[in-house]
Amino acid sequence: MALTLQILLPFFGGLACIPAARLGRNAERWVALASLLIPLMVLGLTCLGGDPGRWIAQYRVAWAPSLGIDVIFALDGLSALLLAVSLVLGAVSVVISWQVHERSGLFHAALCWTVAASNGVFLSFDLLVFAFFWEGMLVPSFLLIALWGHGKREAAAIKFLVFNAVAGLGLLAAVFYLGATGRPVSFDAFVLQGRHLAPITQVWLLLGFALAFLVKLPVPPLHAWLPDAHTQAPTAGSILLAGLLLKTGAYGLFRFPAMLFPNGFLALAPYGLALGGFGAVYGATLACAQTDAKRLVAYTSVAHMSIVLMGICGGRHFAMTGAAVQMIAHAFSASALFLLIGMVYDRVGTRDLRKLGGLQQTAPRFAAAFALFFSAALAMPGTANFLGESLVITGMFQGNWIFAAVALVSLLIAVVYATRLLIAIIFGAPGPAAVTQDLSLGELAPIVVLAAGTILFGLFPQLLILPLATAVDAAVASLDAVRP
Amino acid sequence: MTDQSLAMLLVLATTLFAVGLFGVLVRRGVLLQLIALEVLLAGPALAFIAAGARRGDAQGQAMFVILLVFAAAEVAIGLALYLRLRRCADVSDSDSVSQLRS
Amino acid sequence: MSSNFWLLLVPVPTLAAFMTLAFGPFWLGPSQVRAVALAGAWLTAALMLAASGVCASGTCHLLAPVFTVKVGTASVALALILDPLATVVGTTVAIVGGFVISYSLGYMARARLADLRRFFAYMNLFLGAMLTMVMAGDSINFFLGWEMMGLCSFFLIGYNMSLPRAFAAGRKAFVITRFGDVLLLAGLLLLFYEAGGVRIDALVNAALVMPPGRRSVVAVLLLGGALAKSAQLPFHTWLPVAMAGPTPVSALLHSATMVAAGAFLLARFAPLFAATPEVLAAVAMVGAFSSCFGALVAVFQTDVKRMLAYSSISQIGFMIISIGVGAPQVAIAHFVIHAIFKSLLFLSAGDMAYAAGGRTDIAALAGSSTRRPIAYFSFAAGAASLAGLPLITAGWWSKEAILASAVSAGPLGEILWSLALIAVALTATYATRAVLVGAGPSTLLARPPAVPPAGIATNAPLVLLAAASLAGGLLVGPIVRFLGAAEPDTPAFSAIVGAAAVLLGVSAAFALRRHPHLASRIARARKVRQGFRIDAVYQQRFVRPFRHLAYWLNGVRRGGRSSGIVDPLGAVPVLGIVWLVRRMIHWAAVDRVDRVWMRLAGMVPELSSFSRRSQTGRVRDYALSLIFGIAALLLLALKSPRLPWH
Amino acid sequence: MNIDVIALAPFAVLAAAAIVAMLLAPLGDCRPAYIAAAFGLVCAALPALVRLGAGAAVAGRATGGFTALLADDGLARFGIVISCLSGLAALAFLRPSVRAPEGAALVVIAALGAATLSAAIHAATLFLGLEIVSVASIALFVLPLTRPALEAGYKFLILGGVGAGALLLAFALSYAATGRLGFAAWSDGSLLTALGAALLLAGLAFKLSLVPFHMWAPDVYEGAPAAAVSIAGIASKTAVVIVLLRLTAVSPPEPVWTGGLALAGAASILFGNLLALRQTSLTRMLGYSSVAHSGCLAVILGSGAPIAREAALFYLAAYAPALLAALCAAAAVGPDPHLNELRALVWRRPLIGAVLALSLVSLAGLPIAAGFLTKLYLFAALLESHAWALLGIAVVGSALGFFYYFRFLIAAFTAEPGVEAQDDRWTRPAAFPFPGRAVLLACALLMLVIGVYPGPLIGVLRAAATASR
Repeated sequence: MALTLQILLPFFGGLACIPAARLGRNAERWVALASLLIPLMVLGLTCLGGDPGRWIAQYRVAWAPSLGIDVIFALDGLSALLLAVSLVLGAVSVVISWQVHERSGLFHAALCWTVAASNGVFLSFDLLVFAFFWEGMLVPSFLLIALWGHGKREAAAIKFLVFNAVAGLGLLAAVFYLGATGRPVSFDAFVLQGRHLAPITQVWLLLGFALAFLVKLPVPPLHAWLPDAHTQAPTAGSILLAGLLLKTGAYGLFRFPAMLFPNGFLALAPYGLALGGFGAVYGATLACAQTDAKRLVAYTSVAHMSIVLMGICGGRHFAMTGAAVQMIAHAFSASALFLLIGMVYDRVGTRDLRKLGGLQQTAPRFAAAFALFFSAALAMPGTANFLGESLVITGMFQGNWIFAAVALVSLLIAVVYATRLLIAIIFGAPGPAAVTQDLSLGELAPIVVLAAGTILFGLFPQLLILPLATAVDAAVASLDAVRP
Repeated sequence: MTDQSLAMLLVLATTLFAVGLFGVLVRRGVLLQLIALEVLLAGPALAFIAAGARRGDAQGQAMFVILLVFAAAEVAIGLALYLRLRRCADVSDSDSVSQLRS
Repeated sequence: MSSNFWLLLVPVPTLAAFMTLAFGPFWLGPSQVRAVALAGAWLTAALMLAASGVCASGTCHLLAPVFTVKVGTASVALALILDPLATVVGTTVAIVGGFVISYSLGYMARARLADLRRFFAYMNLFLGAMLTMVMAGDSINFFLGWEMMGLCSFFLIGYNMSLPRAFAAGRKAFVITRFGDVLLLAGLLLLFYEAGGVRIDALVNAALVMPPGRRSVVAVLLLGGALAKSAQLPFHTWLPVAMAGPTPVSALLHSATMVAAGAFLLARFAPLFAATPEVLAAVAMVGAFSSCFGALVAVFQTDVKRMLAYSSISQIGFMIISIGVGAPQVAIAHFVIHAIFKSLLFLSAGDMAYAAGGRTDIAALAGSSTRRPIAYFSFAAGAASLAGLPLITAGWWSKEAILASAVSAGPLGEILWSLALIAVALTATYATRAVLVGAGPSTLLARPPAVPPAGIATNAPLVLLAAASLAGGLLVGPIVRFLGAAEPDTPAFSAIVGAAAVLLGVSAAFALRRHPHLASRIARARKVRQGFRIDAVYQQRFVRPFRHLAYWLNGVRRGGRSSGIVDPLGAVPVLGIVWLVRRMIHWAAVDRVDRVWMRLAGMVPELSSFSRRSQTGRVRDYALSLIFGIAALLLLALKSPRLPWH
Repeated sequence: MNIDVIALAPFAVLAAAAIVAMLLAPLGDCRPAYIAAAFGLVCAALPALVRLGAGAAVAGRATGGFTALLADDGLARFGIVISCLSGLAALAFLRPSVRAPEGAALVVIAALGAATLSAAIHAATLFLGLEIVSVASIALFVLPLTRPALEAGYKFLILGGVGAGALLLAFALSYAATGRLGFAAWSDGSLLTALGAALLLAGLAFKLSLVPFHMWAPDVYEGAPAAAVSIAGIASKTAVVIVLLRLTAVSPPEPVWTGGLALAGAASILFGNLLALRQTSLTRMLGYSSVAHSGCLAVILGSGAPIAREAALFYLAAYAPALLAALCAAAAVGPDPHLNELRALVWRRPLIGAVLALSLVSLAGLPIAAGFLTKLYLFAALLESHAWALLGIAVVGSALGFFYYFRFLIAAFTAEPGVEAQDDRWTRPAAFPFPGRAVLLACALLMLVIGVYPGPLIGVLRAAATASR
């Protein structure tokens, strides 16, 4: 019940936002906050009172028995962390869009629905229900981009939708083939786990899954939707995009391939590694050439998520732990950067690196925040990102050293774009578009939350590594079972 | 009646059908198209009668009657439509009734 | 080994100061800022001294575990340790840091409050990071301190926000050192993977049982990190430009902390290097060449700070040499001495330049002996120690120890020794030259603006450091012994030759003074002065191509012309889809259908004029398509093809 | 006996209602006619609905034909329910566009025809039902007596005549071959029957508006009043699909039947989506999209997968409310709303805009609307029969679908500066009568319920599909 609450409360809360907007006095914002924070508390209680075994909590109810579809929710450390992240980020994006006034009812509804759908993705273990939530994420986030975005938002939104929806069809087909061809018809991942498939079948089905996940991740060459979507989306949209949607791709890639198609996974892992390594360097290189701050950060996300892909394809303890840690860490750091850039944009109305500058002199707090999260983006030790990336690299040593080298190269390029953006934004004399007004304490609050996440997990890695252990062990175990 | 004659009649019926179809195709006048439609429907009618006679079965004739009724209704509504078309858009040329397109 | 948690407190005050200054309450006044900074630095120094006292008294291997995590099979155990190495280096760092910060109280007197906060925050963080690195008992903490220093150096060098040259230099320093950091990280992670732990002793032990090939890979990786950090060839290019930072920053970065970190790394992992002789030889050679190169280029400098920068390169080179010949203890001894006199030189030079109206070229020093006697004479003391005047200066003792350890190191040792001698001579030359210029009459055309006399905050560190840099020679022996090595017995001839080299260099300096045309020729040798333009080569070879690649990928050709495609790889699927859709639309587009129809309609001539487009709106065309459908179905019924999906 | 009475009740009630409505039509005020018609439709729908549920409760009890002409099984009940409900909905928003009081009677007649068609197991009833539907809907199309309406009706009349002729010829041929007129007649594989099967398929494909028999659909959708289109597009399509199901069950000669269905379906998916891509008129876009969706249905039927019957029924049940809502919204905004007139509809007229958006999402096949599951069923059928080529075409089709559905969706949400000035609808929205709003709400509710909790419906449909083998 506590698990269904994670989905139902944000959903109905979002629904309630629309009429609440008519009440005025920011009613819809409070409704949205409540419908995001209450589940967070419930989640915390569940985890505290949870069963220490493989699953903290499980929930199962028949949904469409005639189709063999049940609603199966299961919560382990990974899901719990991702749920917490998505709820926190949702709350943050409600807080930071306090000045969004046009159609704020629908705006907050879309926010809550996005969170609800991604929560469903993180919880579902019935593949059809998973696919349901997977596709369900698209519409609200599409609305967020298309209605409250900047510039050529409609084109960006359509691009986002078509890329992900078409990729989702691959997932759908694979899921249905997997579930409906076996007897009895069932989409329960735990049941399907036991089915023995021919390796070649596994490869094909895995390709179907991977299409959807890799587009959402995104990894080059499937990333084309991301920079546009990020650039045109409103700040809250960017935060949810970077913090939730990308993570759903990583989560799916982390959870299901190793669980359902171990043989196929092992067969395809080298290509995944190559793809990820290439993406890591490619994204970082492109980030170095951007003049739009948001675009720059978007490309850095491409690079970091590619490293997550490498970690997952590493397929052993270090690498997979690193990948999981990197997911969480990147959720904090990337969304924080989008938040900061959004604040700059709200103040001066441009994100052009050639126009900005001198933040250090006009707004020292701003500059300090930028410095902090950029040291996170380039994986400074002491931040969670360092933990993730170094674990991934160690995992690469476990496999092929070349990929370790590649990951390190992308780490090196990171310093180039990071310094570029820092110099462009906070150094130098105040540019034509100078931010005159420093962060108010109210604006500081969400930043502090995100910073706390980054630093805390960076200094006390056990907070992340221990909860993640069960999920990682399960994945690695199911891979080792078939590894020659 | 022999199978050959049934075959002949079926061929004839199909020909009628084809002729009617051709008429619908090549005739530009709405009225003539309606007439061609009647011809077209006469084909199946003949086939039903012939087959019914060959088998000594009443269903064929029943179908024939239904068919006649339908043809009558079709023509009735068709003529009404034709008049309306003539009145509101002064056309009797079917090709010029083509505002809704592509 | 006992576990002493209080050890964890050592870097805390500086970090606390950093937090207070960076994120703390925003209504601190200038005086509070100064107080916090000073308190942070000196508290840490005091704790460090206490710790070293404990260490020196008893068995010196204290350990303070932070926490332990298990990742899969490996266990990540973080801890701070205090062993002789950490004690010596840490104490030096803490004290020098304290001096520098107290000095910069005066130096930064007229900075804006925000800048003041920033400056002291990063200085404190820098100190804390260095100490964390020095006392790190595990690779994680080690790398933490190491990276933090890199970041702080970026911000400190680029401190002057209105000076693009400054933050360009900061970026350069950060990128180049980061390159080394990446190598170091690779090495550490490789060791971590091999050892299944992060404790440094465990790592070293694991390295000793590694297959030799892999061991030398690790050694090379670590070496790369060390060289980049301590600005040895071929990574030295960031150091001279880094002088764009304020003087105290230079004094801290280039004397005791940043550049010395590389040497410390090598000393820390000395057993590993000892197990890989070929890498060790490479280390020694790199050190020798760097020292010669640095000294030579320093002679040609016209700017005192750049001169000191190159001299840092060459001095670190000496340390590297002695590590390379397997005497890390001696290297550490030299590290201590160098930290003292180099910080002294920077501080005093900064004071003199300040008095000379902010000009840092050597010529502007002329007349400092009258303008700023204290600064001048402490500068002279430091220079003497740098030159290594025999017997009376600390520099002489440590340098002698290095030469001795080099000469007694087999055939390679001879070469190293001779190279080092050249470096010694050159060092003496440029050090003496700067002092002589300072002694001369002022050549400033316009009298510099009258500046307030240096306060106690400035002078006290100068005097103390000067004393130390003269009398510090007595420390060399004890330090080496404390680090657990026998003091190398200096062969008489090596000592004599060394002294001779020094005197030769000094006399060369005097000769230069006597023959101005020589000096002017030196002043004209721009190529040498710019370090043989090596960084220009790097710019050409690495930076430009990368920038071109990045911009090309982003759709900008050389010369800013825009090529059509942005982010080509990402564009591939999009363009593909668009192309496909367009083709399909085109294929389904009415005209194509029309062509098919024309062909079929050839059978019925009078139909040909009817069929223009698929949705003509004409009933008869619709009927035609109906007929085609019926015909197709009839054909399908007559002849039965096997359909692909049945 | 009494079973038969109950089974016949819907037809009788509908016929009676039609006559009553016709008689009431001449009254000046046309409300009585509408009320009578609505009453009749409800009375006809209720027993069928109840017995549909009951049939689900005792699944597997095959209740075959209760006369030689009409069947009384799950399929028939399903068809009756759908046609009556769509008729009811059509009544609800027929009024503004069709002033003539005969509209009510015509709607009921069309529903009656659709009901007959969906219960037909004999050539005579099939033909009767089909023609009742088409004649009634022609009359409905032309009722506004505007030029586009007349043109649409005219086209449908001529082409429908041709289609009917093909159908009749098909029956005549098979009758000559086998001497039987029941659907069982198609089971023997002689040449005549094969040719007949081809003609039969042509006739039915015309009603289903499959490529290349689709030409009339976009014109009619654009020209005719939305309500009339809704009953023609939903009721008759449902009935025809049911007929196809029955025929497929007796396995007509291969490959013309499934092969032809699959080919025509694939072509419809491609052409329908491609031609819809650039449309700016909502109704015309819906016309092409209906072509595409018929293609999906045909592909499902042609795939011959075991799940196909259930899939087809569910597809109909989920597709009906979406199309209905879209048409209703179109009728509410204007006779033939274009992209610009839909701008910011959600903010100007929240109910209409929101329901339109939901129905577009459903047609595009995304959660939480019911369309998601129809997409699922489509893939399921194609995967089960390993029809990879068809699967590929379906994927391409739905990919294209996203483009144009969401083009309209965005338009419904975003305002275009300057539109306010020229478009007077912004200032004073035309009042939309309550029944229409009720229809919108009901459709939205149905879409959401089916999309989120399809279990019960699927149970019923599966029972209906299996019980009537």
